[in-house]
Amino acid sequence: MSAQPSPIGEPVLELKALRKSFGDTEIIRGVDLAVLGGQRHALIGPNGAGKSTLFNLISGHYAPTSGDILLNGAPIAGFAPHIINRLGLSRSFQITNVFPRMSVAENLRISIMGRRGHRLTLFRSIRSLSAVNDEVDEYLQNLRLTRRRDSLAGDLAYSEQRILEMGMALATDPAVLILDEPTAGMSRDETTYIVDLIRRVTEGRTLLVVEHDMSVVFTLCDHVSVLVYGEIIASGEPSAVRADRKVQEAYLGEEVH
Amino acid sequence: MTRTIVAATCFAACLVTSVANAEPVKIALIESLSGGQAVTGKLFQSAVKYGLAKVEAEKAWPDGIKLLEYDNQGGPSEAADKLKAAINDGAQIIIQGASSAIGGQITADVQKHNARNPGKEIMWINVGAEAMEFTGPKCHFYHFRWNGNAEIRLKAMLIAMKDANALGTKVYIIGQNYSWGHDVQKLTRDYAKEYGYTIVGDVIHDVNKIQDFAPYVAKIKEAGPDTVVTGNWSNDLLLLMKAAGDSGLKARFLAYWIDQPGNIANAGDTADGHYTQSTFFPDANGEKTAAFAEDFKAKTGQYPLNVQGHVTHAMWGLGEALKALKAKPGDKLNVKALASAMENVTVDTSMGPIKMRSEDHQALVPLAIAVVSKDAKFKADNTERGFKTIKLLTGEQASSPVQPSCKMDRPKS
Amino acid sequence: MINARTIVPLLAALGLLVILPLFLSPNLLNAAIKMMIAALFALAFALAMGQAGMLSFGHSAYYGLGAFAALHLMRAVEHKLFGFPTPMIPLAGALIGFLFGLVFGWFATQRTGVYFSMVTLALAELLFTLAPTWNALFGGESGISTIRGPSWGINFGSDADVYYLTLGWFVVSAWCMWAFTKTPVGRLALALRDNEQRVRFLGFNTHVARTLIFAISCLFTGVAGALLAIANEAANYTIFSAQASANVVLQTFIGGAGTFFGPALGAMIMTFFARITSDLTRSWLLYQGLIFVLVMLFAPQGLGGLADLHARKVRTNGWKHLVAPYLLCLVVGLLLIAGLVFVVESIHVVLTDAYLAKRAAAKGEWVPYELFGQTFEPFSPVTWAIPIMLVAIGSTLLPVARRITARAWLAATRDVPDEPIAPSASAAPVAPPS
Amino acid sequence: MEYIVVSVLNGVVHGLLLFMVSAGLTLIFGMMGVLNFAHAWFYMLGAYVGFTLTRLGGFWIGLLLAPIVAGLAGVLVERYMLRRVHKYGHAHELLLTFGLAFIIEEVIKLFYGDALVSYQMPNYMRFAAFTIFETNYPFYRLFMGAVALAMFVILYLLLTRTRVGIVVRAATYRPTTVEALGHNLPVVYMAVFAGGSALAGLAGAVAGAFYPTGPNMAVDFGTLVFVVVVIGGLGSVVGALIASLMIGLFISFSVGLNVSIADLFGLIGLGSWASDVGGLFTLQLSTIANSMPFLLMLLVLLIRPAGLMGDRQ
Repeated sequence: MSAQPSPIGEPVLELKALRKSFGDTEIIRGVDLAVLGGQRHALIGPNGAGKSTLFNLISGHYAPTSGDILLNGAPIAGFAPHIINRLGLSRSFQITNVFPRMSVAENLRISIMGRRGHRLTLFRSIRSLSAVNDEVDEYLQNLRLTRRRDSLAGDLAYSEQRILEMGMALATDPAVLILDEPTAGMSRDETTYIVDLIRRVTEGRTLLVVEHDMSVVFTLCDHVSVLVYGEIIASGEPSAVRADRKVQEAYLGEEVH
Repeated sequence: MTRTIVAATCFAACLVTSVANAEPVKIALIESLSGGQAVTGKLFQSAVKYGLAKVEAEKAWPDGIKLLEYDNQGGPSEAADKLKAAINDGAQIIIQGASSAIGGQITADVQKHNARNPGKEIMWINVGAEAMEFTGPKCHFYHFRWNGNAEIRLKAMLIAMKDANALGTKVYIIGQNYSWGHDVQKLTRDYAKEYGYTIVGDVIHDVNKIQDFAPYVAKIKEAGPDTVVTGNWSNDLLLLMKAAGDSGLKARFLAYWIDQPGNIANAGDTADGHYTQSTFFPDANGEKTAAFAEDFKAKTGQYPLNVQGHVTHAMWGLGEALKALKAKPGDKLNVKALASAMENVTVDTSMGPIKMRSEDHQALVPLAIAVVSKDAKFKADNTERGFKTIKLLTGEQASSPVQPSCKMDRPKS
Repeated sequence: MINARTIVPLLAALGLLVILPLFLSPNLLNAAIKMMIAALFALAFALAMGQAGMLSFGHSAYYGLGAFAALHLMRAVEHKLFGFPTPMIPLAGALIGFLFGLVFGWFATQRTGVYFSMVTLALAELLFTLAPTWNALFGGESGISTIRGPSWGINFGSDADVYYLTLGWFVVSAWCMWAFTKTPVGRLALALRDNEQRVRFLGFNTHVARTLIFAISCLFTGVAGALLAIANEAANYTIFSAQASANVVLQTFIGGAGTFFGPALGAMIMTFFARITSDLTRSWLLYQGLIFVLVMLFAPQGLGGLADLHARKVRTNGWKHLVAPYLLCLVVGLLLIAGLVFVVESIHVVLTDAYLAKRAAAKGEWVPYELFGQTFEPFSPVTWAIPIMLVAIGSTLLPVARRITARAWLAATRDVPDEPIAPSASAAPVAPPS
Repeated sequence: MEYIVVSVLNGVVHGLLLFMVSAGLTLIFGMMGVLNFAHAWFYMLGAYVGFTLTRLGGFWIGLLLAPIVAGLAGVLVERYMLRRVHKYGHAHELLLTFGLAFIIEEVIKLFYGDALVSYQMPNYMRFAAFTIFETNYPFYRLFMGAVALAMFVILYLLLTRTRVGIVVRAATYRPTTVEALGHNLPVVYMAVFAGGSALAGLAGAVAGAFYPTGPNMAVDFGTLVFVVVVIGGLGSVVGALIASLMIGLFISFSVGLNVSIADLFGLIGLGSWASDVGGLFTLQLSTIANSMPFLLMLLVLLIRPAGLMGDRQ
């Protein structure tokens, strides 16, 4: 798997004074955030803080009310999701979001053939795209899903679906991968397994993760930002953020008893 | 490959026809017997049965006749299928009427069949498709129209209303947005001078889609006509009459199709005083028409209404033409000869004689003009109202000139 | 996967279709032509519906446009404006279908689910309204009529010629649509059906993709329309009616939208059903509605889906378990159907004007009525006993038959890994309330 | 002036009639997400029940029993059919009701024949409520308008002010939560469906006495009610009312306007060119007045996908 090179240490994804309102309610109230190349950045915050909305803004699901989103220095705010994806940012979803009536291999193939330019190829058979098919096998192996290759995605175990879900985002080969609660709803063992897997398969990529599980945050990420009521109240090394008094009050205080 | 198959099918077809020799003449009725227009199709069906019963009783054809019924499901494509089925089942005479759209398909298919199968011609007896073009640009030797058309019907109504001093000088036209509505619109304009009226407005609307005619009535009212001419039928007529009645519109309607089943019952007193015409009303010609009506009712369950008069007459006309061939038992019907005989056939009916006009195969049908009234002798739809005939026109009086666009191509015999 | 196991039956079926005209009566030959056209229409519709989840309520638009395109081309040939081989006429339908599919599809595919359906419906409905007033293009009420010209040494006068022309186009089109499922776009269609939103986040412009797929569906719909025009040599504006759109939806779902050949099967069966029953009974639309509802209730994956299920799950020698139970089910079904048909037809006869006339003649007495060539007394216990018996026996046997069949099914599918079956072929047109 | 006043009156009442027929569908669609294609056929059922009972017992009994019969039919449909196919998604529900529409229509035709039936309002209701610019305004039109408004008020209050309404609305968004709170969702759904069908039945009994009652009355409304609901926005009662009135007024006024696209071209000096082209260009607006709802729906869907009052797609 060849990740697109990210300039290490340079800001790859930047949010500037980002705001989003739905009707009268302002959900994101001026967020400034920089994710540096190669960084494993966690976004944490209590329920309703606006984490999912922020992800939806970054990935193009919603257009921001005001403010800027820069990917590798170029503005992407308000772009259609598929454009943002092609510019090198891919996301996974909080709710499992696979193609349930297609096989596991087909699920991955959609991502891969899209990236390889077969988005509207009409006059070639799937079977003749050997580069795509080889890569599908490679991903299956890396995600440890080879055994489930021909199962319908909808029939997989929940944790397998989450892995497939992430694998599909990964298979578009993004420079920046944003993961929305990758371990939500999993057992301790499954969590350990998947965190290990994420660490391995996202080697060399820039990562932005929303996560509730603090142990995951501290083992997986090297940078943490805290979002509370639509604002970033702290950002920094995990240990520094953990010690931040504001964070203690606003978030950890109520979350970790 | 293909040729052998063609040969095989021909062979099969020949087998069928040779066996058919000693069999009765097969007549196919292709009508809308299910779906939205079934009510009209069934009117045709019962009148055709009634009319042919007499033809059979008189032994017009020595080996008898046999009626085959096909449901065209209200669509031209299905009608084309059923026409093929009828031909394959040995039918030589096709009867259809409920829709000009289907008539268009049938008349074209009959022509093509005859061109492709010389010696095995079929004919279309048109008992209701009223578009002008069937006796105009689309006329042909194997088509015979036994009903009126937009012009004949309009002229008859204008004559009668003029005589009754009911026409007035200001006329409004409302019609449906397709060939029939356009025909009525154009003809009403053309006759304005001859019958001394002016057009104070006209409007064309969607066919059978309108739920509320009040806006149209408001528009008519604004124009202030004495008479409203409309070719509307079915819901479009009923809703129009109701809306006009409710709003207190004073104008009379000159409406082609008030005599469709259910209209009188549904329109109630809003139908009173409006004019219509038909190829048959039970009171149109005294005892004669009354006797026919009673006999019809005894056999079919209701008085002949709407198209049923001329459908019956058309069947009798067919009987006369068959008789004229003077066939012997075992003879096979030659449709070409039948068509030649039918070109000049005359049939006596309670409404008076009906003559087929050979120039364009348009029958000269007598027309009765009636007004909706509680005084009517025969009631409609089991209500207290009925149609009171004010004038009966003979076929010649009601006729319209041959359209110059009709170029009848007769087979050389 | 092209291998001997699929290719042999396909070739056999094709061979059968080729020699079929030798054995068919002219009526059945004509029916076969119309069945193939309906099947092609359904396959094309299912390409948008079954594969990409786009439930179009306005496919009659492209069917009709294809037909009129073919007719105008045939007319041009008839009037010797230029020459064009008759067997290639459907290309005109394909072209027009595709172009309008692109344009109309561009608007419709901006929306998903029921909103997509409503846009397609509205577009077709507008066309249906405009067509009868646009005489130059659609020929007014009586439509456009023309004649098949001879070409390539064939005169195309007989139904057999038309049959082979239709068969050729049916086979080529069906093969193209089958091949389509094997292309990247074909796979994308499945993904769009399953989860359109996710496809968008994988770098695909779903609007463009859906427009393209819709237009391809319209292309083959246009071919079907053109074939109809060739077979009928005429068409009028009623071809655009909502009823035509509704029919293809019905046929596709009875056949099973989730399988490739299911829709074709459904279309063939229902076309044949309509043709036969419409001349036998005036209540055939009622029976058609009943069939549809029963299929939706008890075999939601359609007939094709059922066949597919059997092919996938029944062991090679599992059939011997199923034959007897299925025969039993058939008997039970026939009993119930017979009872129902008897009641419906009796009511129908007794309420006709002709029967009322007979009653009137008999001074209001309930005179015997005729049905199926027999005479029945309306109030005789014998008459009533017939449907009551049929239905009573049928419904007593029903649970038994179900139990036996369920047991046989288990026996027949034993040892086959139990793959859960996908819920249904149809994607939800509205997002479930969230 | 006269024309405008009369047109507004006509448009409003026609709009209210549309609302009356589609109110139940709005309820069903909005609360259950079920696209009941057979809705207009419940309307037809109501009209025939009204017709039958007017003959047997009287007009008002018909008005009372029509919604009950339609509602019971709704219960049967929901309980024994829709519930079975619910798991296959909304498309399946739509298709099921599609088949159901055939059955209802054909069964009615089996018993009542293919012709129109004579369903009439009682004679004492047949009078002009008032006369405006010499045009009589039938009392019954006002009566229909009043019934429609009453439906609107009751539905609105029911959904926003009562406990049942709150449960139903909550069930739309959080079905599992509502069930966890001890509400019997299947019963709620059944009640909603029955209620929606009953409204259609009432509409049929009321409107059938004014408009022709016959086998085609459902087809005429079949897709139009969907148009109303879609324009109004998913399940919004207010939206449906606005959409109905818009359609009614739009039709009422477009009838009076003899304008064609060619005339519009005339404004920029291309009138004669457009008239020569003919076809679409010379089509008078009044001739296609009744295609307006579809045109309106296209516009709304392309500009505001969620409908006028809908909050999401």
